[in-house]
Amino acid sequence: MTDITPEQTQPAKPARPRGRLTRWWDSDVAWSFRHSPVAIVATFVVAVMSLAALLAPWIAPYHPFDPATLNLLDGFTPPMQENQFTGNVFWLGTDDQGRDIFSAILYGSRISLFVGISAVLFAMTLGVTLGLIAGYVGGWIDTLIMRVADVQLSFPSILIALLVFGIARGFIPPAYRADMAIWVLIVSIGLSDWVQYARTVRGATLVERSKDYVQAARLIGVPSGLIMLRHVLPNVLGPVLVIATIGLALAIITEATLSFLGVGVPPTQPSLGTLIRIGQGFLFSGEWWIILFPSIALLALALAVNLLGDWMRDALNPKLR
Amino acid sequence: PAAMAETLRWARSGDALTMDPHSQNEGPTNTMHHHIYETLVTRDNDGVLIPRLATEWSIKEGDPTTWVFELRQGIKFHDGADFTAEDVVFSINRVLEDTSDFKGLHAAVEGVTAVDDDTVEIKLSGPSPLYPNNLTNTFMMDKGWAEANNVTKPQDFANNEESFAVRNANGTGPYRLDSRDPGVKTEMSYFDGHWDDKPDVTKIIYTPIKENATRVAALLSGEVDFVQDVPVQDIERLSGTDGIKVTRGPENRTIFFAYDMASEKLRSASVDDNPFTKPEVREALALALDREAIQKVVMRGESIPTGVQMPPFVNGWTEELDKYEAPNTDRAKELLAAAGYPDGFSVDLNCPNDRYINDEAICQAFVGMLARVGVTANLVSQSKTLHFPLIQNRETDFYLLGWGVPPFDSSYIFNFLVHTKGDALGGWNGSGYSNADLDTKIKAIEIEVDLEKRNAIIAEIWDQIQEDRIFLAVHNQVLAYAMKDNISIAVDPENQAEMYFTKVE
Amino acid sequence: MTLLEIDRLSVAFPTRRQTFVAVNEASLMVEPGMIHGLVGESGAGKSTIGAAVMGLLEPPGRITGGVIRFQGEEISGRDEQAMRALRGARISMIFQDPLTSLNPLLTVEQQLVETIRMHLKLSEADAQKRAVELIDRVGIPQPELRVKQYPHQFSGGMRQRVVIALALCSEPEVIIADEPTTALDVSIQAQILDLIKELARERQVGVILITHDMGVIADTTDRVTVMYRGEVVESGTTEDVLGRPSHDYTKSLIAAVPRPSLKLRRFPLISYGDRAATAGIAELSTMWPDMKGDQDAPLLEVRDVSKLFIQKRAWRPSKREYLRAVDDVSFDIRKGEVFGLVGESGSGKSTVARTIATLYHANAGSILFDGVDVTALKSDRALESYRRQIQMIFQDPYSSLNPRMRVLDIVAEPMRHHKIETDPGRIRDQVEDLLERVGLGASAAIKFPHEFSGGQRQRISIARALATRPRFLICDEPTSALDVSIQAQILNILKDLQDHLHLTMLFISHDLPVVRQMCDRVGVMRHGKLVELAETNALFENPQHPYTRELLGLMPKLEGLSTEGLEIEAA
Amino acid sequence: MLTFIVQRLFQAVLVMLVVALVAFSLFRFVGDPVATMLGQEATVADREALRDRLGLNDPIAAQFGRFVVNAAQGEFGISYRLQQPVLELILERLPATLELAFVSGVLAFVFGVVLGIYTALRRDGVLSNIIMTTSLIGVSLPTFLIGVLLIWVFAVELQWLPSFGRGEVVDIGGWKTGFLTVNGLQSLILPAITLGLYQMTLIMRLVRAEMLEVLRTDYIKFARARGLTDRAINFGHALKNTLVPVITITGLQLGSIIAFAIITETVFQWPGVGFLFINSIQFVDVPVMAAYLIFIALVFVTINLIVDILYFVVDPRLRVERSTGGG
Ligand SMILES: Nc1ncnc2c1ncn2[C@@H]1O[C@H](COP(=O)(O)OP(=O)(O)OP(=O)(O)O)[C@@H](O)[C@H]1O
Ligand SMILES: Nc1ncnc2c1ncn2[C@@H]1O[C@H](COP(=O)(O)OP(=O)(O)OP(=O)(O)O)[C@@H](O)[C@H]1O
Ligand SMILES: [Mg+2]
Ligand SMILES: [Mg+2]
Repeated sequence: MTDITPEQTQPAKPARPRGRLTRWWDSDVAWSFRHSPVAIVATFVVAVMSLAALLAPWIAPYHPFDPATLNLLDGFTPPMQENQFTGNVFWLGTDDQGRDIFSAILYGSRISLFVGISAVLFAMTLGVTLGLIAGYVGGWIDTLIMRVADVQLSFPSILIALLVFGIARGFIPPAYRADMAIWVLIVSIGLSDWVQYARTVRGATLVERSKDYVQAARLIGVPSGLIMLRHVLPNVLGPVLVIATIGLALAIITEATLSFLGVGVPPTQPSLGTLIRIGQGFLFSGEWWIILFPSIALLALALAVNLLGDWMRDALNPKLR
Repeated sequence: PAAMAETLRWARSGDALTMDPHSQNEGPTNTMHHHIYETLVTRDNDGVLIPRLATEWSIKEGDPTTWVFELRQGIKFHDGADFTAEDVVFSINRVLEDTSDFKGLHAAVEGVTAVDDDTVEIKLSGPSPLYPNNLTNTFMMDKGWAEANNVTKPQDFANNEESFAVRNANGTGPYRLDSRDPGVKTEMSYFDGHWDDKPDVTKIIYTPIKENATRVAALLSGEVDFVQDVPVQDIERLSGTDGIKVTRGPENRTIFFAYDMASEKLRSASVDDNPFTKPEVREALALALDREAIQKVVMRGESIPTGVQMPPFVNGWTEELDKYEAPNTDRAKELLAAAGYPDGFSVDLNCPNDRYINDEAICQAFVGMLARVGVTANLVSQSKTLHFPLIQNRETDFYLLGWGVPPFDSSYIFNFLVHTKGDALGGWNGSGYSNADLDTKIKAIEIEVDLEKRNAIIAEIWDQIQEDRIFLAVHNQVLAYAMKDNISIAVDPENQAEMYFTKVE
Repeated sequence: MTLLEIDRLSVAFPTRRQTFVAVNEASLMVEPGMIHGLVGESGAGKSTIGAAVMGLLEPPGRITGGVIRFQGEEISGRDEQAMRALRGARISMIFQDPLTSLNPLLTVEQQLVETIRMHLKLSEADAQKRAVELIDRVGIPQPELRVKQYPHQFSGGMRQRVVIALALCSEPEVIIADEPTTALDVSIQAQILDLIKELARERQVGVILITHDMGVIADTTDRVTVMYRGEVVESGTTEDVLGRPSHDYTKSLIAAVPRPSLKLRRFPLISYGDRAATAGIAELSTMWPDMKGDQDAPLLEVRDVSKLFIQKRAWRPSKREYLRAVDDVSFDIRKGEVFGLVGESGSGKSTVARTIATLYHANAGSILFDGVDVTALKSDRALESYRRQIQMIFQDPYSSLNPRMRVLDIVAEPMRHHKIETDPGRIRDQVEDLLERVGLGASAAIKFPHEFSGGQRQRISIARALATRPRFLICDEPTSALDVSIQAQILNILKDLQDHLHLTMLFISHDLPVVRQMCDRVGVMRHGKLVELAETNALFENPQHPYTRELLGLMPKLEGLSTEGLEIEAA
Repeated sequence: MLTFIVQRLFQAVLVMLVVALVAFSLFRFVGDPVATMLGQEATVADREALRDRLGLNDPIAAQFGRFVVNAAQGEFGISYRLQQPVLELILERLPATLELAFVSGVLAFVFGVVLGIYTALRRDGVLSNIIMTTSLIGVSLPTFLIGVLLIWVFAVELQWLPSFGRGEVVDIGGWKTGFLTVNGLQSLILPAITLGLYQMTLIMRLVRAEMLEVLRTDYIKFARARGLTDRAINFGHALKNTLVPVITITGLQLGSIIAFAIITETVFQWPGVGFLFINSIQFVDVPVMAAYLIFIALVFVTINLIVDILYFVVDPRLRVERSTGGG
């Protein structure tokens, strides 16, 4: 508009929207992504890990989830060393059941990533939605939601899992139990986590909704639902992203705990978290590799996700671009 | 040297649940009580009955249903009261109360009488040659003290106030209770009125440490002197550390698998009959199990593979029974095919994960071995609180269980695991196995006084058991104690570490 | 020597798509005790200069050329540490946007006391006394009670005065006042200006006074600098520039100044630069709801409405103190009429507006729109149809714009929601058209609110208001931050809409000349009461209520300006 | 305000009732207490008898009803596992947990806020990036692992700090405190760190995220224009505007530290309520579980009430009656 030098006036009248893809490529978020090495690296890490998990059956040298293929005598083989009984060699060694750690990590990440991410998403959606409604609508709805939250808070995920599991067992035929486990985990972890999202969002919403831009939107006649979604939500998303990204690792670990308590996947299919849990037993006994490599995998994932979260928060905030 | 006072800091995974000697028949609780209270008879580390408060015992001439106990004289309780036959009578009766957790061991008792100050007669419903075996954890309380503090019955959960005996104790044992902070710390010191010679250890500080890693760390950092329940994987490291030594010994507990041999149809199987009813299948399972592999890897050598569901100390054990066939996958496959399962079947395997040494790992290992013969076992491993009811209520097809034999006699095993499930006997018979002939024999040995004959019957029963493959025994557990190397504590098969026998140099 | 010297200063905002030069080689000087007026088109870069002097340019903005000297020493290059020593203590700035400049979580007192103690070493108690004095000094009633309140409890004008107080309390040597009086009624404006003059005269403070109000320029400043699109086009003594403007922009700017004395049919449009008067409102009016019909029937009736705000909290209701922000006010607005609302700052104008807009629930009285009592409607759903027909331009533009939405979406939102337009392409066209009309240019569509100047933000909210095509428009100080030229352009649009489509308006303003031009009838408010209500001309010719007289009396006369080429309306 | 609090207290009762109800309906999924209460010699008959005596055979509604009636009279029954009155059990262990929670909470909050502000101000600084990353290691690994590693380094290798328990405690009117003895304080260090790490990182990242936004607002700009010191601006002006989400989360976290510091307390053999709770779950100690969950409900209701009140304290805009607030 008020530029003075000709070459700058040129982009002033922005080009008409082209193809969806090019438009996305041109969007500010995409742009700031292209210009953030951290974000790119982080995405790369996440992508690699997810792919590895997805393609585990094809890229993993062994099938750690198939008991028939395991030889107990392979157990506790150190990385890159010959097993004392069988003479087999494994890159990252084996665990107490003779599973190849590397393959186990790949297969385990499938469970962990799926459960972890779905649980966090579930908790986040549920929490954010309820939080927005409670904060924006207020009144008895607010009270109701918040008291439900209080009830929820009083139960640790262990008990919630037992409850969900027990109930699920009630109406799910034995044939489907195996697949049920995963969903039980997701629901239980999600249920025990949604409150912190809900309360945070509610708090922030209480502040936002009294601001003039929300009033303006109401005047324009934007329906409450959309006001929450398009006006309030973007302005309260910051803390949510923080909690969610930090929560992922926790969710993955919780999965392991619940599985141990018998409400999750069987020990014959160890997730990343379960591998770490198993490894904890061998901290002092010299089998460091059982816990080290899975922990590294989990750390890498957690780091990448958090860095992505940080970047995204900044990218979504026009003032910080 | 025994002369100077020696304090011993002792850690194990659990704390005694209560100081009341009759309300919880449970490992750590009994261990603690053995220091404060005493029993009429006890065992040495080879499981042989030896005198304690009773100097001798025998079956009354002419009346095979009555046992006579001669009591040691000049025994005093910690509060100075004398120990007399009255106290024994009182204690046995207290044990018989329905809030007692030991009444099962004394089910046969009909009456207790004090003949004189140091003779007691126990009348039983029938001849019971091995009754004294059941007394090794039956502690003697002071009648006067109990009445004074109205703790004449063990704690009743139904009513709401705490009984005095839960936190206070008055026994004849070598140590008296100084202070107790449940779950945190219990202090005991030598009771110098004790009849036996003075132990090296004169003060005990007992701290439960639940977490294996922490417990081991506490020993390594020198915060405790003696650690029980040492995780097998840490034994090597500990014995490698200088200043620390580890002693091992066989435990009186056998780990075994069992399966539903009665139901028409299994709950979780892929086939719609019950494979376990077929002898071939049971044999196949036996051939699938590679005990040595489990011992080498899962147990890190810390177990004694066995083919029979009882530890060597138990009366009835023989080399012969202990043998087990070498694993043979191909043969197993053939047998399964013969039984009509050419491509195997699948079934849930229930397993505890917080009860026995590496219980879950053992199950996992077995799952692998089964898979190789074509049986798909879906492992369901969970806490003992969820696992045990499955067995007691016969809701499992296939499960792992560990069984200890406190009386050191086969009959104990038969009564609980072999006898047809009724409300008195067969309480842990989760396989539904029922054999009228065995049941009569089991009843018979209860009352058979002639030990020769009795042992003969026991042998017969065992042969039948082995033939029917009621149990798929895996191994006998091995216990390990770790301690500063200036102390030596022998491993007790019942895992009842005894500080009063501890040597300190 | 010169107190503050800005020498060929250039400021640029390098953004992703373009590097935007906000200030281009602008120079000006301030001598001690001198008031230097800075006028110019909205978005010309006036605030930016201020920010540059303070070293507080909004990132990514940065100085690309020139130097700023304070008492001879260069300060443009200095680091935070060094700048902090200057800020407040020696140079201080009155920010343009009063609402967002105050910390919402701290009471006015806390913010004042903190600043005072920062600079003048005073005890807590003395500082508090000083704070109350200052609040009183800037003409806020009941200062003891007011200082204890939070910014959101203040009216627009009051906040602005708080900002002024905050800037003055540190006794600086240079004051940069960025539109200090836009939200103030003439009497208080006069009071503030006197305060500034006094400071200049007695404490030899140098002042840069950024304003759009030629009246203010005329009777306050010694020198004037005129800016246009980042460049200084003219600079000189006030009489010279106003009396004998040399540069065309200045000429047309002065020509565009609304005259209080005479009512014109349309506002004279500026004849300078590419922004040639965007003619008729033909296509803007398409699809506008038809609002013809008998003109005398009232569209909106306000029946003795009162609005109370709690002023002193207490456990027991009886102990609480309330403020009658609106004290049973009644008036009605006929279809197609422009109803003006003037009055003292803090007299309740905005509150009336918000109450009509149902953003506040009236504590008493009722509001009828087209015969329907809207105060009875409670839920948002019930209000839906009412809100479809009305629209409001908020007094404070910035906070009424969602900081995370692009201007395109902000302006397009109503279209999408009222299904006025569905096809994205067409929506975009219309948005850009609107933006052109309010003089922002199409390229504004892809920017975010924080990238704009005060006046530009105000125009965004105007564009949004127009986009809904309301039957009834509430304008709360719609042009307070606009220079006369753009103001004229905007007001003409509104006037045309009114003429052709009989758009009804509630027009709140402090700018009496503008009110006189715009409104058919005018109400005068004071202390929450409506003290006078009359036909515009009648009111201006012979005001009845003493307060009205006082107001009109203080209205700047602007004799200095030439009147050639203005079409006077046949009264 | 007063009415607000009274309402809340009333709601609290409801919450606790619901919690109790849910609790009783889920206990059967936890396991069979009788299985662990009786020795292995117990016969089927014995178990049935005990079950009857404990009323475990009654319908859940009945058990719930009985519990509520007794609880109303302050009777929470006696622990199946430890045979002591439940209330006593919980109260005995509460000080340990509260002291631990207090210390780790304070650590987490102070460090979280300070580091959060720092990393926000030095957004791209090397140090702040290091802080941001390392703090993540802390939250990405299981608490158990962190605890054990700490024990390993500080208790076993360096032998600076005790590896378990809370050391010597001083009994002040029934409240056993570890604050007054040297090794009581030493014993606090490791568990407090283990427990506080997660909360600290969370708070730190929250503060940072909010600060980044607040620092760009006009009022901060104006505050700087008035020449206020960085401290005044960052802590006085900016921080206050970041507080609403921070206190929300801090509240919740504090609650869960008090309630469910299960792993930490287990690893360090810390005799607190969390440890008690996990043991009673493993033993299906119904009376303890029931009473404990109620107690937790109370804790959370109270904390959230305080948090909601803090909202008003922190942000005056929330004090306006909802009618003007809109919505
Ligand atoms: N953060 C920013 N990013 C990009 N451009 C900006 C930013 N801030 C201001 N500008 C541009 O700089 C120009 C000058 O802005 P400035 O606020 O100085 O105008 P102004 O003279 O104060 O106008 P007004 O009288 O309306 O306040 C405007 O065109 C605006 O679009
Ligand atoms: N949310 C609120 N809480 C408490 N008091 C308020 C609130 N909003 C406005 N007031 C008070 O109500 C009175 C009227 O405010 P209002 O904004 O209507 O004044 P105004 O006429 O618009 O003034 P200005 O011309 O300065 O904008 C003022 O005294 C103000 O302090
Ligand atoms: Mg400006
Ligand atoms: Mg106003």
